[in-house]
Amino acid sequence: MNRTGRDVPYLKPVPDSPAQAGGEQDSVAQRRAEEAFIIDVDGYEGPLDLLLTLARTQKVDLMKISVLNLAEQYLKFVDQARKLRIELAADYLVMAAWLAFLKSRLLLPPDPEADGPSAEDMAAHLAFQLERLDAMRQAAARLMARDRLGIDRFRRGAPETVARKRRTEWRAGLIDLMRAYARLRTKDEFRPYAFDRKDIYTMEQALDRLRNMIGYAGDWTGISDFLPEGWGGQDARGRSATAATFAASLELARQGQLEIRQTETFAPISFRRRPSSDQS
Amino acid sequence: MTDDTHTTDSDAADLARNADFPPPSMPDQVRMVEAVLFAAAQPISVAELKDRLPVGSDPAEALSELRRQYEGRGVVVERIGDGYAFRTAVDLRFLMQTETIEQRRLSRAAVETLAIIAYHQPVTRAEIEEIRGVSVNRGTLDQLIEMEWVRMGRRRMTPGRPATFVVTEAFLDHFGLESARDLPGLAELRAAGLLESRPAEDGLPKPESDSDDPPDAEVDEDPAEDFFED
Amino acid sequence: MTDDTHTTDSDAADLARNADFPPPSMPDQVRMVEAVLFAAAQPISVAELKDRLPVGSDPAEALSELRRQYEGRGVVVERIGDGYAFRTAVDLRFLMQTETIEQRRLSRAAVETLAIIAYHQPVTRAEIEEIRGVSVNRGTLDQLIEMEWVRMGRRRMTPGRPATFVVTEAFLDHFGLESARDLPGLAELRAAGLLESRPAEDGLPKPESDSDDPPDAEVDEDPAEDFFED
Repeated sequence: MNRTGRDVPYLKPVPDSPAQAGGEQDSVAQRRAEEAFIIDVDGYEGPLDLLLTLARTQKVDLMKISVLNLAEQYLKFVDQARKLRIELAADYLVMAAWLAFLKSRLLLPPDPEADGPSAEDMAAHLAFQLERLDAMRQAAARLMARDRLGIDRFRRGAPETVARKRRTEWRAGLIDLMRAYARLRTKDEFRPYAFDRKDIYTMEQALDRLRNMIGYAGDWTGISDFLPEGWGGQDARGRSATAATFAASLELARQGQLEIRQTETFAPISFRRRPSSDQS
Repeated sequence: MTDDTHTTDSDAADLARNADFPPPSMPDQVRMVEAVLFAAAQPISVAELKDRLPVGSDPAEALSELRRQYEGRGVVVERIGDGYAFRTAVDLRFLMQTETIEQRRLSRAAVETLAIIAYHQPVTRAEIEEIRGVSVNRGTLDQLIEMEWVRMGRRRMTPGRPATFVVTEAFLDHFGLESARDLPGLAELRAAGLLESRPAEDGLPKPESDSDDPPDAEVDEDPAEDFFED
Repeated sequence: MTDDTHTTDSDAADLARNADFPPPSMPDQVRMVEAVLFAAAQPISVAELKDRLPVGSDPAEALSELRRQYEGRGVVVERIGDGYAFRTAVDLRFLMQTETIEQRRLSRAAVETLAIIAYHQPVTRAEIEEIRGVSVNRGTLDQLIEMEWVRMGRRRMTPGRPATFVVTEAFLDHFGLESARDLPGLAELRAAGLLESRPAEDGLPKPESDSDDPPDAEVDEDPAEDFFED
């Protein structure tokens, strides 16, 4: 495949088998290789990129690549990195482990028991991935080589501004109109419900009052004596205060602070403070 | 691969620089002036054109040919100070305006007033206020009149000869009605479920209707909030 | 084109607004389209032209006539996505050194990511990572979005509802493409099956997704273990 500018494999400076001529020369060569290697590792955009570069050294069409050879090349690269004590990123090692696994499966006769993709499928998919990445790189190069705006083609240098006028359009539908009318015509049928706070004696109020008063009620005292000034009548206020005070008395009885007595059905209800001897 | 530096068209560039080449043809020079004027942010003078066009070009002549070619077109070459630039033809300047239409919702007060006029026309302002239970802000009626949905009708032949309000043809058009009589009646509104779905703000009905107090607090509308709901 | 009866500003404006007038002649419509396209830096769609031209105009036809008239000139009408715009002729780029915009140098990762989005759109981040074999740095996508070459598309209707990325009209404009279908080599790539999103086989290593930072060198004892489980 026709490649632009990347014909020199990154790996080239790293000799497959470092010349073991010995002596000082050896250490110099070693250091050089090491340096070159470090630069190269940084140059790769991940394991797939490294594989693609290695694949190119096979000088065959990517679709005819020997995945087995490729796996060996890759593993050799990783081995080299280990020898040079270069830390490879985790995904390079993951790829290495996977390629080692793939290699072993490609070499062994297929296991009829094994489920999942065959080794050949996996190899084919790897080749596909490499070809696709290569294709995308070529596409990117072709894209960047197009006649680009601001480089090869130019827009109007002094565009004329378009004045904007605003006009308001009112939005109302027939349904809004009918609904508004319906709302008006039915307004008198219902009176808005307002919770009339001034005739309500709340249980919180009753509880506060009862707590304060019960300390003085050593003897049975009728519920009406606990009602606040002006709340003792037979009207709604009286009913509200009585109900709230009774509810409050139940709460205090539950807490063991007072006792409740009713001699018979509908007889007046009386409270007294619970004798302290029982309180433990 | 990521090489972004674009080489200029080397042939053309050579042509441009090299005096040994003959100058481009006049039609090509016209094209060049056309492109330079188009892309320039400022008007370009003949001297600047001379600097930019290939050696041996005659920008003055190319320019006058270009001006001739653009006569009567939608854009023309105008002289501005020492320079030249493309400008929209004078008679087409109106194209350089766009109208943006902003949609707004009518306020509740306006919708209600409009509904009353539509259902009760011809109707006086006092009658509208009686039905709405609140006074009608002058601005509400003015706005409806300005929108051409409402107009003044005949004066009522009653003491004070109050003005009446009626809906317009534009109103009928907007709401897709043949006439105001096509508006559905109360029974139909109820059948359509419009009367049952009580507006949330009215709250729950009180079980005992022991009240002879007025249904609503008599509140005058805040004129500022009158028209615009949002 | 010679237009001897020059209408005045207000006549033309009246003409433009009033539906009762017949639409302008085709030569006049061509002038109008010419003026509107010339004035704008960005591409203008046929729908926008229709909004701005007088009622009853046929901007599509006027446009094709205009394109014909500008063939071979120094500026040409280009189609860009749904829009049309005047751009200088490519062969005159050598004249434009003063207008040339210094392009921000894109990294190799950015260029590749851009190409993958263009050719595979709509494409999720995970798919980009699958193709490149490395995780996509957040900054790369941000840069492309900031340049307005890439935008978010619809979410994919798959678990997690991942966002997709697509290229924009500004991308098409920048690279001189009529549509994303005109990307170079698109047909061949599709024919070769290289644009299919083939799910990775079980057990194939995938780039670590969702890492905003480059993966660090933290290595498990046996990183391969996870991959061999099933």
